[in-house]
Amino acid sequence: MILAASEILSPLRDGWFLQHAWLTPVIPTVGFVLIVLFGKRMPKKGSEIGVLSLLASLVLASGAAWQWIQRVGDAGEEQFVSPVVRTWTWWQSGGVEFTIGQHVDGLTVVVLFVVAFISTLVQVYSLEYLRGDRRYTHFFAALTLFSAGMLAMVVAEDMILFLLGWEIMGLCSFMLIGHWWEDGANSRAALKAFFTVRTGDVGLLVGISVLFFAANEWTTTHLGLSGFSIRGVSAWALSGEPNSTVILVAAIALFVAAIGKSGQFPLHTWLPDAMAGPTPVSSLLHSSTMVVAGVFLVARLYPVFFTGLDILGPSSNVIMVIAAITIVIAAALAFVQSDIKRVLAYSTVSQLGYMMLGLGAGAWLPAVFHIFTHAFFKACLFLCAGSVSHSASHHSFDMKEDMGGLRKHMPVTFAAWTVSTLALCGVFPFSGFFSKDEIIDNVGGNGYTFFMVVGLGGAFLTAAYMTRATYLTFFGAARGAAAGVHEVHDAHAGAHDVHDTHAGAHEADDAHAGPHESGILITAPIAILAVLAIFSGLFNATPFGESWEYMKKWVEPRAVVVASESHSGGPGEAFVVSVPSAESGHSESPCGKETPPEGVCYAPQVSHATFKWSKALISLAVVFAGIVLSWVLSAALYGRRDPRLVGLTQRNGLARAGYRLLANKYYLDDLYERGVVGSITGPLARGAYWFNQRILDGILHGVAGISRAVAQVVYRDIDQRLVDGAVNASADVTKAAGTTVQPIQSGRVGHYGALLFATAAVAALVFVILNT
Amino acid sequence: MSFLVSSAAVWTAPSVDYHALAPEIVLAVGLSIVLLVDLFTSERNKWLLSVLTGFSLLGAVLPVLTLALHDDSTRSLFDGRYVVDEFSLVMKGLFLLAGYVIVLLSSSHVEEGDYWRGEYWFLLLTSLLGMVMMSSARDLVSVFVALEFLSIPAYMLAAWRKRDLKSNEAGVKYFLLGVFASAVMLYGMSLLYGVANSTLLIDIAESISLDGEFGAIQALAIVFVVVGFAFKVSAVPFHTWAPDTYEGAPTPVTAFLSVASKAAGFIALVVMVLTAFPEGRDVWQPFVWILSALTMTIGNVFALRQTNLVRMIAYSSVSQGGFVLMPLAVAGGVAGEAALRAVVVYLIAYAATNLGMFGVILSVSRKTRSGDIASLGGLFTYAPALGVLLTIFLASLAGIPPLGGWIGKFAAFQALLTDATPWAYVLAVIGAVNSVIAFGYYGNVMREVWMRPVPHGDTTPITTPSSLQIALGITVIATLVLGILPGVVLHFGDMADLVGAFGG
Amino acid sequence: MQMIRDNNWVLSVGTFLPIVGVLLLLVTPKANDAAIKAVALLTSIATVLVGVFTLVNFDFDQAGSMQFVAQTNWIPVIKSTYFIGVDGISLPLYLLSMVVTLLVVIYSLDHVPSPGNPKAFFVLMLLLQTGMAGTFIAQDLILFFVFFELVLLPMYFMIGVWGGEQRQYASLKFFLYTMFGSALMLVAFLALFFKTGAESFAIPYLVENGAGIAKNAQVWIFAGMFIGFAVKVPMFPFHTWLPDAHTQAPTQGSVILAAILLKLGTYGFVRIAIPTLPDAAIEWAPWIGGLAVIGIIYGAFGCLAQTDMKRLIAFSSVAHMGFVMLGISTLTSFGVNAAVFGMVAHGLITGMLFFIAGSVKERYHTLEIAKLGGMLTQAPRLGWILGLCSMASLGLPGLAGFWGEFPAILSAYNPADGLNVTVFRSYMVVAAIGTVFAAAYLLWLYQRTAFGTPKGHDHHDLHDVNTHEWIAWLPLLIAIVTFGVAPNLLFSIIDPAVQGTLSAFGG
Amino acid sequence: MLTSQFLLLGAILFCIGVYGVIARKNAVLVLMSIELILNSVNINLLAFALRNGSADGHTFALYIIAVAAAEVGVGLAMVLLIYRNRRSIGLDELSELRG
Repeated sequence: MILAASEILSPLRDGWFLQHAWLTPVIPTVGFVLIVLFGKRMPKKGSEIGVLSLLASLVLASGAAWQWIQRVGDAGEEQFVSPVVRTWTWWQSGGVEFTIGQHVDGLTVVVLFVVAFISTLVQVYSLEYLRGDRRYTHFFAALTLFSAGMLAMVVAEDMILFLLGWEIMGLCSFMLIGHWWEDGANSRAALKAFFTVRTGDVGLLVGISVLFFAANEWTTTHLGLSGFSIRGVSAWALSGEPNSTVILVAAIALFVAAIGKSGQFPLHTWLPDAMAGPTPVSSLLHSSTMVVAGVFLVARLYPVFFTGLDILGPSSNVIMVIAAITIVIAAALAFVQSDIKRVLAYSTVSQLGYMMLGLGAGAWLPAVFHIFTHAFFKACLFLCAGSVSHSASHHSFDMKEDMGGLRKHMPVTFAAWTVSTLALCGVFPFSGFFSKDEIIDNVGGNGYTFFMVVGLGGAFLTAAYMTRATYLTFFGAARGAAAGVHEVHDAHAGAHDVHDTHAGAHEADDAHAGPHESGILITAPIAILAVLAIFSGLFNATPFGESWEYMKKWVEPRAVVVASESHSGGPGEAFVVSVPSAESGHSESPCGKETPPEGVCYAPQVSHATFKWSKALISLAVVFAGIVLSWVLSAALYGRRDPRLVGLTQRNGLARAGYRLLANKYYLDDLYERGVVGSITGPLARGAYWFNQRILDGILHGVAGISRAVAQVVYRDIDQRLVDGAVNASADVTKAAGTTVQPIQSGRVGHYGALLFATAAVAALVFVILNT
Repeated sequence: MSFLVSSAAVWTAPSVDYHALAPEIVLAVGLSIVLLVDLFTSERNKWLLSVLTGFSLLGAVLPVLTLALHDDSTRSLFDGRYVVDEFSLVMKGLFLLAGYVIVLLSSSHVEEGDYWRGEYWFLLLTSLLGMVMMSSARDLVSVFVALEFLSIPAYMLAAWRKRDLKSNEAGVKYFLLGVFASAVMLYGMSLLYGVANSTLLIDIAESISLDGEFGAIQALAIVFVVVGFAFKVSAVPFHTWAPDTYEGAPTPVTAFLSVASKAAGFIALVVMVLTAFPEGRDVWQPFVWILSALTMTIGNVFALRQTNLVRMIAYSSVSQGGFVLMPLAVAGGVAGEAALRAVVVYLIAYAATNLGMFGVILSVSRKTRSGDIASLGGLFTYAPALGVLLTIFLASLAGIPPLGGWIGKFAAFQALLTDATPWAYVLAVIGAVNSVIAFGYYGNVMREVWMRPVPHGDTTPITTPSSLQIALGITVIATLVLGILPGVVLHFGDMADLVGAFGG
Repeated sequence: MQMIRDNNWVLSVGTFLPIVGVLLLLVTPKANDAAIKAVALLTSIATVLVGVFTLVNFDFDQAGSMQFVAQTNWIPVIKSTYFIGVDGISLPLYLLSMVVTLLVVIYSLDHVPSPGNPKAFFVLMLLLQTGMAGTFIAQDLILFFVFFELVLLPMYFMIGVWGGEQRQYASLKFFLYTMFGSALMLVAFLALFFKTGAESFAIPYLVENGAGIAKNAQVWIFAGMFIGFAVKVPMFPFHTWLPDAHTQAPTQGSVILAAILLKLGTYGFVRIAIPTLPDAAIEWAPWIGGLAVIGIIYGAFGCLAQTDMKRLIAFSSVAHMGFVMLGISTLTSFGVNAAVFGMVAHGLITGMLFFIAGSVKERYHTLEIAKLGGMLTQAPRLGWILGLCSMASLGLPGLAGFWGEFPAILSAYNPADGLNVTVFRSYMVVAAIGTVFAAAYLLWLYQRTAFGTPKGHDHHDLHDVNTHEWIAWLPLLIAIVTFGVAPNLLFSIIDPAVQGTLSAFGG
Repeated sequence: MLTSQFLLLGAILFCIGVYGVIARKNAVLVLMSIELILNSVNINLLAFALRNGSADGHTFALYIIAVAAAEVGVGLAMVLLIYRNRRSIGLDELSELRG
């Protein structure tokens, strides 16, 4: 039912920070310019500019978040909390006006805060981590611009600005991943990353175009917005106007972009290679920025996907399928990695899978919440890995070769790592539990049981491989560099940070002081993140009841019909005219997929599964099972293997006698190797890995190779031979013609005369005949 | 034989408009003076002759101007057999000025060789006189006489270097074929006379209709007459003499033939088809169409494979002739006046450009003593001025704006599209394509001048005699002005309406 | 369209000032190197100043109408007049031609390619300038044609005399191609003239009366113009002169060629072919669009196959002009805006890329991509500039290239009424895929040249970007970024003009 | 009237002349053949003049005779020239210039 406009509710408060949220991307951009111009001459080589600019945006973001919370607080329980929108005309062409501006709502402030926060920490961390690097300044410039890009994308009011931020991130990832480009592998990885993402961007371009032309007319007439504006498109998507195929095409196209950016199957292959970049970059890329952009795109334009892909519909949709595949494949891949960063990379892919799964299953809030928590603990994990390689393993990331037993040497790192791991595994009461379990729960709650099972399986695998990684890194005997052994690992140069000057700088102290805890600039960010990894879950602790569901209160847009004439006062001040119950199921609300009688929906009606401890305990049990099993196996497999005996059994025959005795434990090993572990990891993981390297990568490289081959053919045969050949041929023909008619010019008077008269006679004959 | 008596009885001496004849008279006086002076001057003073020739030509220009400025610009003498109209005045001016430039071109050449100077100047003047007459001739007899008047001296000029076998050969070929062609033409003329019972072109125009019992004979006559002039303008396949003669004849003579006598041929052709055969267009339009297409194409194709500079120019001038024929192919229709204008404009532009080019060639060959295109190699490096000039002239011939040549081509295309018949469009496209092919060899020469090394590194600069410098100056200025302010020349072309044509 | 005739001397001065410079150069002694360079430099600076004056006095509120219009008799007999003026479409290109020439002159001060002879070199350059500027302001077909052709010879000699090994072949090819095109174009112009009643060659007049021509005739006339302009653009089947010309031309030649000359063709489409012959344009648009997208993909393949840096850039021009032509072929003001913007952007970016290629050649004495590498270590600034330009060229948002590319793709989604939507949407997808290829070949180029470690051979003469280069490049770089960030600077000028041009298609 | 016979005679002479020009290799003979053509023209002219009873034909014929004389003069001079230079008047030797 629609209420009379007389019952206007009090206008919502919006403070300075909300009004000026657009500054958050602007400041780092300015910072970037400053670094590029003056960085080299600054005392700290421009790093300070980067840190300060991001600190500033962090302040702004926090302020915005705080004021948003107040704004929501002011709003009535079921009032539509309109986003704080400000737009400026950027350019107009052919009657189309392109605006640029900010669109601040719950989602924006959350991600804004996360990005600013993590970027700041990462910059601080990099101060130490990259000290003495050859391109210290360039690094900070790129890092700052990178954050700016992400922030711009987050506050974007329309798709053009969104695209801008999106592409800038792509560019910076290219620069950052290829930071140590002297090494061919790194530059190749950078190229691969950019190219893969760019492939996805075709989807974004097409999607934006389709949306624009499909929606523009409706949005201009109903809301006075262009077809680029995000809320315009959202409203249009929910208005029941759109022709189902058009919006389906748009949704698919945009999702392709998301796949490329968020490393979803099958475009995930660039992510592990991207580990070639410096660790801070990896942590920034994989926690809060780059890869999250894809998820953010889906969350931001949720109504489009909601309608286009018929989310919450009876059948499972493409998002969920892709997400499910990604979760399993990536998790399995994590098992066969010996490079700690690659383990984390694959875990990121699978966690992104969770987010996508949540979005695909209509669990919008949990997905967004998972973005939130995941950012903290994943960033923490990466930074720990960096810390390890920085101070303990002599810039190696090889768990099997260069780590082990580091818990004694680096307590802080170890503690942080453990906490974050537990969070990632989703152990109660760490943050991961609240978000991940919520996703699984809701997926089930919305009736997609199969995907819920997949989610649980994913949780199990996650727990397992993280435990393995933990054991290899911090427990057991120290190996390789961790044990003070120094050889330059050119063998896995691709995976290592071989930044010579840097390495040179640390050669000295590494030499005498073996593994040790990293400096404060590294440990402090880690510690902070660890703390958040523990507690950030409480922002939406469903288990503790409604009162704890802050996120739901602050972030989730309320699915209510807004009077359509509201755009007169700018879409900001909307009247709430209808109060549907948002409790069980989605179909009661007019903001489902069916047209609201009149008025506009800005967000679809989604459901929330009610939390039950029983369900939670199941998933917890799965997780613990994973941890324990993996622990036992790892300990036996990597821990108790004794190198001397292995050597001996091959060495002399006498020892071979006592071999059987000693062998037993190795029977165990073999059993584990071939049996249990093998059965879990071996076929599945290796198969998946093989599939990954051969098929997917193969396809990627194949495509590259083919197109290059085609190019060769097109160029050499078609262009040079055919097209060009034709031209040159015509010239030759003309010349040849000269030679053929040459006999005319025999030089003999007789011939000339004959020719003369013959022509005259023939002509005369012809014309005489013609004229009589 | 009664009619002789009767006609004799009525015969009265015609009143002669001497003002109208002034140019011819001046020339006649001039050439007799040259002849006499030549007889009575010693070798040292022969230089007088060139000066005299030049003066008599310029002197002849004066009456042309007075006639042009005089109000009643159309004067008809000998009851219409000899007409001085604007068209003829424009052409006379062209011939005389071109002649003057040729004098400038030849003087140094003639002074240096041990030749028969007196004859040279005398013959030159005579031939020019013939041309001047040709542009006024409106009667079979006067046309014929003018034609022979300009041709016979030209034959002798071609063979003028008596000792030189090539020169002889050039002369003989030119002579025999020329005479043969004019004989064929005469046969056609005799038939025309028979049909029309008059030698006045106007009368012929009335009697030619291509139907009735004499239709066939008329067609035959038209074809033969056109052939006669097509030979003069060296239209394919009547061009065969041109390359040989041009190559063999002394370079100044070649310049003279390729510009002046060609132009005269075109004038005659225009006069004939427009005044005598307006109703015969069904015969001569297609005939000229074919000739034009052939001439452009064959001329280009031949020129592409020449290594001798003069011979290349010979073929290029053949194909240029094809472009002049283009508008004539539609001159019988609505595009008549446009076509006439196009011919005049084209001839003026072509004369300026081609003479200029010969000027450059003459001055370069004074150093290289070779006719090979390759001998121009690296000209730009040691004689930049000449290099640039040559480039300008070549570009103008290629029809590249803003140089004289393009306005000619433009007018020609314009005439074709005014006619706006399918055949016209086809011819236009053929012309367009040919203008591209043409650049193949013009560009080749440019390439020699600019991009090739100097043959055996001889980079001694070239000294250009003052007369040549003046000639080059005149021609290059003309070329540029025609290109940048074509209004001027187009104005001439516009006022050059041909009395007798278009019912004028 | 109403005309604004205030200080109508500006354009003539701006256009013919270089000719004055030429005359001065002709009288300067060949030996006196410094004087020659000074004259050339001062002339081009003066020209740019006049250009600035034009810009300042340009009435931006009426960007849609012709300004600084001057019209006097020229060839009364054929009803052709000296009729010039600029509107929002012409102005950016007109100024671009001036600026680029100045920058090229600056660059040439210490980069006169062998075999030297700066006098002739600068004379040709200034002649080129007049031709290019004139083409953009001519409002009379004959005048347009004259300027259009005036460009040919100087470029022919620039390539042929100062070019690489294959220069003679390349230059002749360039010339014959273009001449072939323009010969047919002239015929088409005349046909248009007569079909519109043989009244006038003035473009505005023809725009008014062209629509009246029978459709069949229009299609044929358009065909003539199409060939003339398509060769210049160059569009797909007529493009083969471009790689040779670019590869062989001296740096300055390539820059001018890429930055301005190619624009003559597209400008011709926008200014003449489409407005005067609307029905034919509708008929031809699908084919143009098709050739355009073929060009996009085809050019990309051409790039992927290259082993020579300069040739690669040349082929990339084919692809980029494909985007421009796609925008034009939609016949929507949105698309044409994108196209005009694309012309300017491509001029800046590709011109810049050729500058870089020239400097690379000068330093490494080769452009074999395989022999390059590690530029970032040896000449970091050069390397970063190359990076920026590659990014701009592959259409990265925030840089100029994007605004020519993305709107062009966008516009293909719904072309003007009367065009087949399905066809153009498929074009759109192909073009979008083309952007990926663009990313591929440019980044691949960048990775192989700038990244990695320097290849063996010694580069004792290897220095980073020097002063002349900075002066010559900075304006372009700044422009690339500025227009990328604030595209409205251009669009606000272009848009009204394009609206007027396309009035026949309902905007 | 006899006109047609005259014309026929003229035509025959013309053909003979043409044949001579084309077939003969001897410069003098070629000259003579050309004279034949000219005379055929004269015959035509006179025949027509008779039929039409106008004097133009006669005048024309007289002009032609005069010009023909001049031509022959020039022609023979050239033949002599060649003969002096190369001791032969065979036209086929005159083919240095070709192509």
